[in-house]
Amino acid sequence: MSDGEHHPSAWGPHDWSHGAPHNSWSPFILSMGVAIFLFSLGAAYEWGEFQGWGSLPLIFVGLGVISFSLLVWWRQDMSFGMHGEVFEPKSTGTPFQNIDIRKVAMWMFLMSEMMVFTSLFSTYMRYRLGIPNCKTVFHSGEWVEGTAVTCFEPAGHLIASSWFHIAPGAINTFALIISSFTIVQALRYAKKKDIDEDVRRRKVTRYLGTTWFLAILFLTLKMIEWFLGFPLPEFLHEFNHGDSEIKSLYAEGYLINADSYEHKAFDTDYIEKHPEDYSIPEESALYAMMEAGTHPGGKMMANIQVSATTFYVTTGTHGAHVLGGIIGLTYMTLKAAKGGYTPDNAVSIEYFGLYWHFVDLVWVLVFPFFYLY
Amino acid sequence: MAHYKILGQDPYWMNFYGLMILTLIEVLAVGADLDSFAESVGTEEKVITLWILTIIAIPKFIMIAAIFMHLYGDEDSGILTMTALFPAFFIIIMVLFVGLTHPDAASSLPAWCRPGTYGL
Amino acid sequence: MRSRTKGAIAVLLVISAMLALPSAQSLPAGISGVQQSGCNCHGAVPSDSVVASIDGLPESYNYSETYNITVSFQGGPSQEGNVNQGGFHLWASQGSLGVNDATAQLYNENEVGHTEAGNDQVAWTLTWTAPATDTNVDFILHVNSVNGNADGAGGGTSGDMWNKLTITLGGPVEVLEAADPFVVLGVLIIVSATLLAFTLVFVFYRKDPEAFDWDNFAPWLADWLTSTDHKKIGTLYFIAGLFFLGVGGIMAMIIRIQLSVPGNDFLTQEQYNQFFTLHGTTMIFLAAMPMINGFANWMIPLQLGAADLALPRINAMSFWLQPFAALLIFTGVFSGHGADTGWTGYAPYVVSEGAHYGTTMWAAGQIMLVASSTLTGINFLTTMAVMRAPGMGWMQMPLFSWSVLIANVMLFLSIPAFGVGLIQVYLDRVIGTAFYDIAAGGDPLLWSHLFWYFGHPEVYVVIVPSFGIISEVIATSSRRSVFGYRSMVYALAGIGVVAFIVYGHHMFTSGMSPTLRFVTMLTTMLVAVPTGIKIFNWLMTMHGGSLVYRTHTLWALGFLITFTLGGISGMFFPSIAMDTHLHESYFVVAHFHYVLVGGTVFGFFAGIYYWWPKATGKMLSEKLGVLHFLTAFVSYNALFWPMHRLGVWGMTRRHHTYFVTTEEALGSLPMEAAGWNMFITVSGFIFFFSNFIMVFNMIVSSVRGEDAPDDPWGGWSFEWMTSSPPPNHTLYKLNDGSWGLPTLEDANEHIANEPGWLSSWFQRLMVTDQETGETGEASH
Amino acid sequence: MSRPVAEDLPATLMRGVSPEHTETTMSVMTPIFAGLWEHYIFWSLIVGGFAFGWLFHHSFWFTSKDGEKLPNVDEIKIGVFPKHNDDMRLEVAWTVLPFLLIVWLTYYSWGPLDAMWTSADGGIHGYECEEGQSSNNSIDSSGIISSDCYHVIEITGQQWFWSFDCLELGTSICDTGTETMEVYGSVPVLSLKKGETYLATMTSIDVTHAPWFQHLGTKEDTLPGQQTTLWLPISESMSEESMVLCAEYCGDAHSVMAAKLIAHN
Repeated sequence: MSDGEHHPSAWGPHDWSHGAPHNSWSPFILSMGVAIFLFSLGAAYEWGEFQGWGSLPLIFVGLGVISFSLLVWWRQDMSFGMHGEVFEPKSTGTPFQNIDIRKVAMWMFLMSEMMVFTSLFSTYMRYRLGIPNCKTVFHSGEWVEGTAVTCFEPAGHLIASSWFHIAPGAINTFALIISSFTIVQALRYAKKKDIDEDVRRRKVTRYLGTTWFLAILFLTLKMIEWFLGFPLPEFLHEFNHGDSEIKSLYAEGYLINADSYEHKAFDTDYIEKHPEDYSIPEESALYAMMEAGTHPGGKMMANIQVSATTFYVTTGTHGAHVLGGIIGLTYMTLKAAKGGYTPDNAVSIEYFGLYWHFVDLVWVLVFPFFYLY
Repeated sequence: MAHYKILGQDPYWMNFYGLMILTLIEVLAVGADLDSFAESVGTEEKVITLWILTIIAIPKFIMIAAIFMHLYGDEDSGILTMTALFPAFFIIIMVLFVGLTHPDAASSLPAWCRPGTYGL
Repeated sequence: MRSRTKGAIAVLLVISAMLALPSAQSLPAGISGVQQSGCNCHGAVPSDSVVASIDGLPESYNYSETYNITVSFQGGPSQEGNVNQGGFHLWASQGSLGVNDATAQLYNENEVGHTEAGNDQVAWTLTWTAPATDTNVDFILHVNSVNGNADGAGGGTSGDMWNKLTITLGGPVEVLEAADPFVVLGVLIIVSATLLAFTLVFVFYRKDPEAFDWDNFAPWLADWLTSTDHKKIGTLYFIAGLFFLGVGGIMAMIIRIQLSVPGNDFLTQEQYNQFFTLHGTTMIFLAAMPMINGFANWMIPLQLGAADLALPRINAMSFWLQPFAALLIFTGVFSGHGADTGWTGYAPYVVSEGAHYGTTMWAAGQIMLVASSTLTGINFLTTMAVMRAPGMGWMQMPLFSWSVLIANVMLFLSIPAFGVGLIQVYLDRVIGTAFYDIAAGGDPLLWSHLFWYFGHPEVYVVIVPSFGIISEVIATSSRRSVFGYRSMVYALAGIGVVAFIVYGHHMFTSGMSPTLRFVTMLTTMLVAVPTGIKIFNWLMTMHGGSLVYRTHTLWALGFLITFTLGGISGMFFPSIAMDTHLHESYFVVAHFHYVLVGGTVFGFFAGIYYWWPKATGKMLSEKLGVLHFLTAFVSYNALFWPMHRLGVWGMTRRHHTYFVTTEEALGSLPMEAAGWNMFITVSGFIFFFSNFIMVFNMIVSSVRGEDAPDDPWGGWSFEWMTSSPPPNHTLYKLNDGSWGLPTLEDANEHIANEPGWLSSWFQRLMVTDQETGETGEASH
Repeated sequence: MSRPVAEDLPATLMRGVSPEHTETTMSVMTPIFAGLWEHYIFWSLIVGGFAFGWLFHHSFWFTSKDGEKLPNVDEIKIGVFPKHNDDMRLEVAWTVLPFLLIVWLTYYSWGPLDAMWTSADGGIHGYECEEGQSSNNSIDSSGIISSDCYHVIEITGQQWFWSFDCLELGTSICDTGTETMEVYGSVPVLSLKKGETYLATMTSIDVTHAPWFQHLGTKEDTLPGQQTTLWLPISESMSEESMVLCAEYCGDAHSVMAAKLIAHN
């Protein structure tokens, strides 16, 4: 029952001069969308098996509802700072006195994000340390040709095997660091008071756009590395074990359902060419067996589902955070192009930046532990 | 926003250069042939690489957090650093209890946990 | 307006269509359609002139006895000089039919028809063997009669008529059709929801009868759905929480009916498994947590002297995730395939194909609840860190605010582990990842670790806010300031830290790393220290005070009794040699119900009676309140106290039934256990229904309660400074008579609000400014 | 599966009612458990008696009627943080005293730890028995059983039954079989010899289970893909027959996943 007070529409732009709270439809709709999405996804697949087309359209309905609610949310917020109206309450309580409330909230959010990635890393550690490593099993010779052994095959075993396998990951590392830098530059120019409004608009848009582009690049390279692969010019083949392309992990069979994955000692070609000098360590049991002619060697089948699962889900969660960042950056770039960022509300960029730097920080840990080691 | 300079230069640019150099070192460390060095200290190349990567990851981590995330140099940096470090205890507990333990039979309880070990 | 009406009608139509859908049913299998619609080779419409009969069937059958029955008909197309002849088809839902001669043939056990040779008869002799179980048997007989030729040779085809006879036969004991407990649950949920809706509409109608039409109703409803006001969202949380408290209670009652006598078959194993799973999930996540959020939403801004929470829209998001999550969690129930994993959902069962489909949705719903709790955590931590009134340092915060702060710190740092675990389970079940695939090396204990890393802080999350409420209520009722405010705060913080390092005691017998079992055995013992401090401080608060007995005081004193008992029984678990016996027994059930009902829920009741006048502006009836306390407190203790003994006797948790015996080895429980279980069930029902006294009290109060003063109990914190109920945009009555945001004074000697040594150190380390400027890298 | 009908139960279950059986109700409490239990109950009574006595006294002593005009001891006023009402000595007392109590209880509970989780290599049950060697176990005053050596058996959990394997042990020491029980139907039986001590190495085929040897007061999960152990010391005073129930929820028929333990001479 409206008490005759000022009531902006629950769909429409906020009136920032009035401060919070304003009614909004988006929480209701967003929750509904998430529920529809999770429900239909769970109905469409069971244990990785497609259950028929019935609930597939519903997945898109769910995604559609989520997007719609995000649009409502943005529509309400787009006006923030655009016409000089900024609602940026400051902290009153010690010890955060005079810090923007949103900044504190963002740090609180990052605290829970830290715990999310700690959980994923703990899972990884537990499995990495608890399941025998495929290479160790391989060298021990305690396996039978044609029968899969359960062992842990770190993705790094594949990825770090050649310069070209590592290339997408390495470029991504640079891409994220550069994007961390560009977003901080966007913040700097948005905050600069002594420059022309138009210059500011162009600078901020450009830096945010670059960040957006680098995030897209990150996900594209991830797709190449996971699923697509990349052809190589001929003169590079010899640096890539003679392969004509960078094989995707998918093509290599590094999959969550890989229960008979073929473990390669990456020097098998080398072994064939130089039979006198196995790269299999001389002190290993396998070497002795091969010398004695009792073990054929070379091709070990492995059940690596857990290794692939931890790899894909951990890097995938990080990827999902990048995707979330892209959605945010799309909005911010558009807003910047409209001249939406001024020294008054530039802190918005800083708070998104905190999230973005955090995603970068996670990558700093993911990259060595999942790609290189 | 940063109100300080690094070596008289803009901190963001300096930080950026530093991060790029460190990352380059990382990638080179992965590519470099450290076999002979690894053998001389009696371990595998992988382990050496991992050590190098971990050691480099720490300054990278600090640089991003301190300079890009403004945990250094701003008026509110002190309290925000404390906020950021607050979960450290809980992270350590999770890594220790969840990440680094493994299921085992009750009969393999280590001696230091057993009654009588301390003459009690 | 017009389009709204159309929309409303359309929604109603869709809902009624959806309700109508499941009623389409088919009979048990037989040859398609024959037993229902008649032989389609004959005329389409049954005819009254043919009269079918079955002779030889008893009134009620005996188990497995064989009966000779005769199927016959009379009448048919009448033509002079002709004999009516024809065929038949008989279907029996149970038992087995048999034939005696060549005139009839058996299609299958349930169906028999005439043969070529028997096509010109009026009667056939058959046998029917009764089933060995007690059930109702349906017989459906079709006969057709044709206008046979007078000589009886060859039969005729003209004038074909047929008819049908249905007989239902009872077993040796007259049984009523067994009710499907899911239908019972479903009906009860729908009835409760409808009653809730009617009650709410009625209450709001009584508040403002003039404005009660669609033009006003639609925006009013939309306002509730879109509101970001902390008071409105708090009310929504309360309604949702109380509703699910009722739903969880209904499930508990169904469980108790099943357990009231040994060997009961009211519920099947599968149904029982789903009911206890959903009872646990509902009570923890859909009843207790929303109630806490309800209290916190209402009271935290008021106690801090703030206008709202820090992030109002995020707050609305936190709430709305919950009802949709509840829908997902209950999806399985509506289809009879609800999650049957226990609220702990231990791997690998939770990802096995043996667990019902509903488990996927159960995980999905809880993922949404995790998101909701994370957002709530961010919101409340931020609010309490940044929006305290001027003058209110950390150490001047009311204890309820402190308890919510600690609860949210615990919740928000632990729930990501649960969320990640749930996502692992969801992905395992949906896209086929291998986190808990044992063949691929998956470790079932990883789930237990992630779950209990969250689960143990979680049980403190639901009890700690009650500590806060009790601190407020006891101090106010005693007309004193709470004893040992600072040690109360340190004890709360201690509980918050200890919560994270003790979770291994849930896994003492699980095959977890033995070192960790030992470590958590030591740390678990520590839990007693901070809780002991709190209990003694509460007792000491009463010292030298002048206790006023009101309903909330009674609940608080009741809390002290039950929580102390629950705390003491908790001390039995870290003692390994006892734990290996008590683990997963009813002793555990008794313990956690003592702390979660006797602690959390009693605290909630105290809170409801304490703050209801503030939130609604109406007083609750003290008489009804005391009646509620007396019935509930007594029946509660009668309900849970005997469970301790049952556990020691060896009654196992999560077993759908139990057996009693005097012979040592035959079953597992002594004879008295049956009596105690019946006693528990009866007490359970009394406890369940006694809580409706409170609901009734609330309705009466909303409709015609006395108006409440601003500070009916004599509390000191800011919530008593505003009007009852608080104005739409929360503001406070300041000393100078104006409305605004307050400032806190401190009756103690001034305690400097200076940062501590740690934050000063960090400040020096991380902040460069003109004065210090000492840190190495920096220069100006 | 035929279900037990409520009316039939007394007839089935009253079997063997006789006065001398009425004491068996406490047989699930092993001597170790009973010792700890009594000790804990003692301290619980002291702590509970103290707290409840205090509560009882204060709730009747320091009372007043609603509306009475009473001195406002702590000068409570809306909007003013009230005067601290504390006493350092008391607060320290009820921090330190409970702490001392739990230190004592920890120490007291620590002793029987070995009875549950002793080492398989030279713990209180020594090492694995040679062929023909007997455990010859003995029980001390606190209920802890020690032995010369132990035998190894295997237990496997599966939805929803137990499999016992005596490995190479002779039937006089360890035997398995099945038996039909009136309420559980056909259940596996493990027959162990009194005076012998066994170490069960356990695993599971599908999901987690946990055998609860009710009269031994022990249980431990069986985990698929992993091995856990459980000590089964069968003393001379062990009851002849006792139940083994599943104590870790494992799906539909969890509650009837039972077995029988027979202690023979």
